[in-house]
Amino acid sequence: MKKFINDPDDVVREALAGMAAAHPELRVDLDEQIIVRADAPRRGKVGLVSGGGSGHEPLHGGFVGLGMLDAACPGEIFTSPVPDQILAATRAVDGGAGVVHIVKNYTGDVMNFELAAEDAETTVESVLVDDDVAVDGSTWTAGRRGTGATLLVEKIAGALAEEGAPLAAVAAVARDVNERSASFAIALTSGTTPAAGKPGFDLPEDEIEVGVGIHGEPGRAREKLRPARDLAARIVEPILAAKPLEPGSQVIVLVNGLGGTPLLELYVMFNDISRLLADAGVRVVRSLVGNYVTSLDMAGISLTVCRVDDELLRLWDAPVRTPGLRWGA
Amino acid sequence: MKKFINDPDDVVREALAGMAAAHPELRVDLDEQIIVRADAPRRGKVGLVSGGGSGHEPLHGGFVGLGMLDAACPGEIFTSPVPDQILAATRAVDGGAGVVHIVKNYTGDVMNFELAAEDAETTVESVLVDDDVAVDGSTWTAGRRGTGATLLVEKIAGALAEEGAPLAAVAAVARDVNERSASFAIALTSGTTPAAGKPGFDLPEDEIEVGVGIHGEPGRAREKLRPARDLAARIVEPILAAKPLEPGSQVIVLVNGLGGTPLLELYVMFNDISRLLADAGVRVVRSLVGNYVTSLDMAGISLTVCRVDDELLRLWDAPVRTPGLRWGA
Amino acid sequence: MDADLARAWVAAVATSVTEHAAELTDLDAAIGDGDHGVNLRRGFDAVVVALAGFEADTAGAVLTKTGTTLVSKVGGASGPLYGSLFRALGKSLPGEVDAVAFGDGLRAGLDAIVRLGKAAPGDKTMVDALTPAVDAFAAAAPAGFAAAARAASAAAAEGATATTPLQARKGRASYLGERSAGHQDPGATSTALVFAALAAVADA
Amino acid sequence: MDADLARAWVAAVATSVTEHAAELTDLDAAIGDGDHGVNLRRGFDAVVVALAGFEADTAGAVLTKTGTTLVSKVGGASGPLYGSLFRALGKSLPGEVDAVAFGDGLRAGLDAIVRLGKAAPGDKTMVDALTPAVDAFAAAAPAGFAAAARAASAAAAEGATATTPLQARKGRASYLGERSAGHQDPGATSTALVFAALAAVADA
Ligand SMILES: Nc1ncnc2c1ncn2[C@@H]1O[C@H](COP(=O)(O)OP(=O)(O)O)[C@@H](O)[C@H]1O
Ligand SMILES: Nc1ncnc2c1ncn2[C@@H]1O[C@H](COP(=O)(O)OP(=O)(O)O)[C@@H](O)[C@H]1O
Ligand SMILES: [Mg+2]
Ligand SMILES: [Mg+2]
Ligand SMILES: [Mg+2]
Ligand SMILES: [Mg+2]
Repeated sequence: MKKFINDPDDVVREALAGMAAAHPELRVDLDEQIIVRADAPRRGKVGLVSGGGSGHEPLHGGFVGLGMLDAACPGEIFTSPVPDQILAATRAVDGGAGVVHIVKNYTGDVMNFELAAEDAETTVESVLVDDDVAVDGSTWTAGRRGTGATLLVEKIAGALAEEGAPLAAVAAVARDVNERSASFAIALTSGTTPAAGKPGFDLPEDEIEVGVGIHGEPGRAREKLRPARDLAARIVEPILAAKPLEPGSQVIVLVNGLGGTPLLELYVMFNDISRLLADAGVRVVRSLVGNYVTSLDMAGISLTVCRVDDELLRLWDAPVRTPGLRWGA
Repeated sequence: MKKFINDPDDVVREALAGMAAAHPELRVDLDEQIIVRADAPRRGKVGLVSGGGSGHEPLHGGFVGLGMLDAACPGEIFTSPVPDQILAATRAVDGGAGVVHIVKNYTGDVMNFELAAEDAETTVESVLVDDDVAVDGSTWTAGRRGTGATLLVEKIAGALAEEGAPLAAVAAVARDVNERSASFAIALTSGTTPAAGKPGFDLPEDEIEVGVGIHGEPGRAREKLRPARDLAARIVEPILAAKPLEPGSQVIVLVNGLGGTPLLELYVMFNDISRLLADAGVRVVRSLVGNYVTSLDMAGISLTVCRVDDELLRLWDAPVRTPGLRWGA
Repeated sequence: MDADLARAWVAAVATSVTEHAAELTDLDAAIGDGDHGVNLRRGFDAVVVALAGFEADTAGAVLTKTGTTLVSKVGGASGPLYGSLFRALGKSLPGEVDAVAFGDGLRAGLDAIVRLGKAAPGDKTMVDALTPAVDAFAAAAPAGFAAAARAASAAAAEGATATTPLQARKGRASYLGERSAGHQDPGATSTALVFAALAAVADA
Repeated sequence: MDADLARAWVAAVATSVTEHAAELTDLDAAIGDGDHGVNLRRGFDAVVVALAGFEADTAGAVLTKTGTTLVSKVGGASGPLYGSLFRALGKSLPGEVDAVAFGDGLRAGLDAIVRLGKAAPGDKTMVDALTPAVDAFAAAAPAGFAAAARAASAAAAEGATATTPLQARKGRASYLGERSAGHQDPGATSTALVFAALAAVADA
């Protein structure tokens, strides 16, 4: 394994120190391991906190700032944060109007956020993100995973919170965005965690993992590598099957790299994906192509499709100023 | 080789079609293979054109838009564009005030841009970017390569052009930024071009290439892998040696991933790099951390340091609205 | 169990977890995200530090502190789960702890884990090792603490092994569906280590 | 050389470049960016298409068209260089082309490449194969076209081989410094293919 690190145990802390140095406009608390908006807490504003294991950058720390998160608490790599961090973040952003926890649906994340919410001194609304339709949502599993839609939930709920909406409304729009979203991912290679020092799984030169998550875990099935247009169909189909879209539906599309995929290939895939969506009568009104919700250096791609109405679109377009996502400000 | 492609020969064209679909705010001409600002040509505005081989995304196509490039012409992968493309781009952005060609210093790029400039119907100022101090600039080589500083040149010259400055001034500021910049890169792995289908070079598990460019070529030397803080020093030293900085100098710093490096590791490196620069008495006034000038899926990192004065900083901070770089707009 | 034995137990778990960290991580890489060993090592390292500066007269206080530390240092699924186990166990222990009281405490720990994680036996989680261990401890408690610990350890090891053919229904491994079968559950494996450590210190 | 022979030559180059594309690309991967074979194949494929729909009575017109097409389709270093070679060659040819006139044309091509690329012999570029080829062609021209082409081909091949020990001073390979020594230059190698094709069609 070759990585730009000093010690596998120090990666998260040192990266956080790097973020502090690179983004003086944020407040990074190295003791509490949280990243906070410089102007938090804002009196009367609902606070937005998210977090999860590290290794998904720019999610979540890169999404702290105006119009998005008020704070993020990064856990160790692929390990949810601990309640203390979450509590510290909750306190740091509590402006008296309550705090929304945006929690990706993983057993560890759910439990740690739950423990923190129990101890919080303010009203906390927890919003679960579970958009990954590769996992069947039945009681046979821990439920669908939270993946790419997290970015959309954080952006849109962040915009509404920025406007001064009350706790219930911010939580509601976050849940609504999650409900309207579906994601599916394919990996060409596994990523390598600094601690393990070797790829999470090995894949032959002509095979891919289909239906992977963002933690280096194998997917639902191993299949043969195929041309981009076939892989695009392999991704689009389960998404449209899980959350059917009426012809004419407006969607925001996120074509997301899992960390090791060149942007050039993401655009090749976007080309095929957007054609398939057009064939299905779906109108892509906004799109984002890049590495946003990653799995370290995994070569792979995820697609998130979120059906939006004009109000959600307005919130999507609202100004955002974070290290990882920025427009209008 | 596993890639999200249909046919190695079609990658660039399909990615361009993907860009067209993803960025309706740009004008992508699939026949001429150019990406142009929607409002080009703007009467009286100096046009900014850049281009080069593909595989470096978001450079250059991702930097077309308000406050940066007016057009980009992407060549085949790692192959400079042809004169026809460059001419078409030059024509498309010629608002009567002349056009600046921003050319990375590679034999192919220089010759193709030269041929295009000869045939151009407008006044063309060519600006050569050659910031890579890994290559000695003597007559024993083709000269220093153009790498990370290209982003700074395009951003700052783009801001000045946006303000309506005349051709000579835009070219001058572009040359000035190049002159003030130095870059150096290290690779942990080679990238893989779709055409070759295998890595450009093989590296043992404990070795790295030092002084690499952005075309998958081997570097100046092969060395042992070391901790991030040692690699940071290995990068900072030649930069400070080539372009010494007085204590108190203000610099913009770009810590750039070569495509396959997780953002987490870039921040670990930024942490060590910013400490070294602080030790040298240098003041980092702005920084950018991410994958901006890439070499397909190469795992590696480059550092660009550019000494700035207040005017350059003002231009850096000016609004920019492109797919790959955006703020203030 | 007194405070010293509790400390010895926790220290033995810490040593064992460090020794087996790579193995636990490999098991987790196969059907999870490859961090279980790292998580527990980080957690128990922190516990060792925390206990070193912690004055306590009772096993209950030591184990409660252990649980609290795990919750605040581990994260992931195993942090809250193991944290709750030790916290509930510690809190339920009276001043004087005999085998029966300890058995009751273990059951309280199991209940806490199930309350939090909602896993049932057969879901391919640590519950599959913990449940038989708790049962075996209670059943053997009349024979004394050491005997009960030995029985619990054997039962936990057996429970861990028995997770191999199962399809996971909780935690990350459940995402794999049928592909989760054929691998031993990392959390059940670490639970077996916890009881092996208990048996070892109880015997000493 | 008449228009048909010129077409035959260019077609033979196209075939040869396709056959050797992988080899050229591998040579370029070692000391460049691994695209030389792909570049030339793309270029000569385009030339074949362009010439198919192109009416021309003279070798000069055919070769000028070849050069123009290469310039507008190849890119990179080799596009302008080979493009200029064929363009200058084509433009310099009179209506009737004998061996001496062709030899002069080749020299005009070499001059164009050197004007554009500023490489000298020994810099480890295509110039190292082209220069001896042009000299050999001129020297053997009195013996007739086929003999001159054979001599040029042999000289180009030798020139290409002789680039191996050299340290590059132009093009991407120069970035490698001393590490560029020990590898044959891809551009010199493709130049040898161009003259081998010329010898083959001249003999036929
Ligand atoms: N809902 C649950 N109830 C009980 N144990 C669980 C549950 N979910 C997961 N586990 C246990 O946690 C273990 C994984 O722990 P760990 O790898 O540290 O956390 P994470 O899954 O967050 O990476 C699994 O092997 C399993 O035994
Ligand atoms: N300045 C130059 N003059 C002559 N030939 C050159 C020069 N620079 C490079 N070449 C030739 O071009 C070849 C590389 O061509 P190619 O790989 O197609 O272009 P690029 O280097 O742009 O990728 C080299 O092997 C060399 O022979
Ligand atoms: Mg984990
Ligand atoms: Mg090239
Ligand atoms: Mg795990
Ligand atoms: Mg090349």
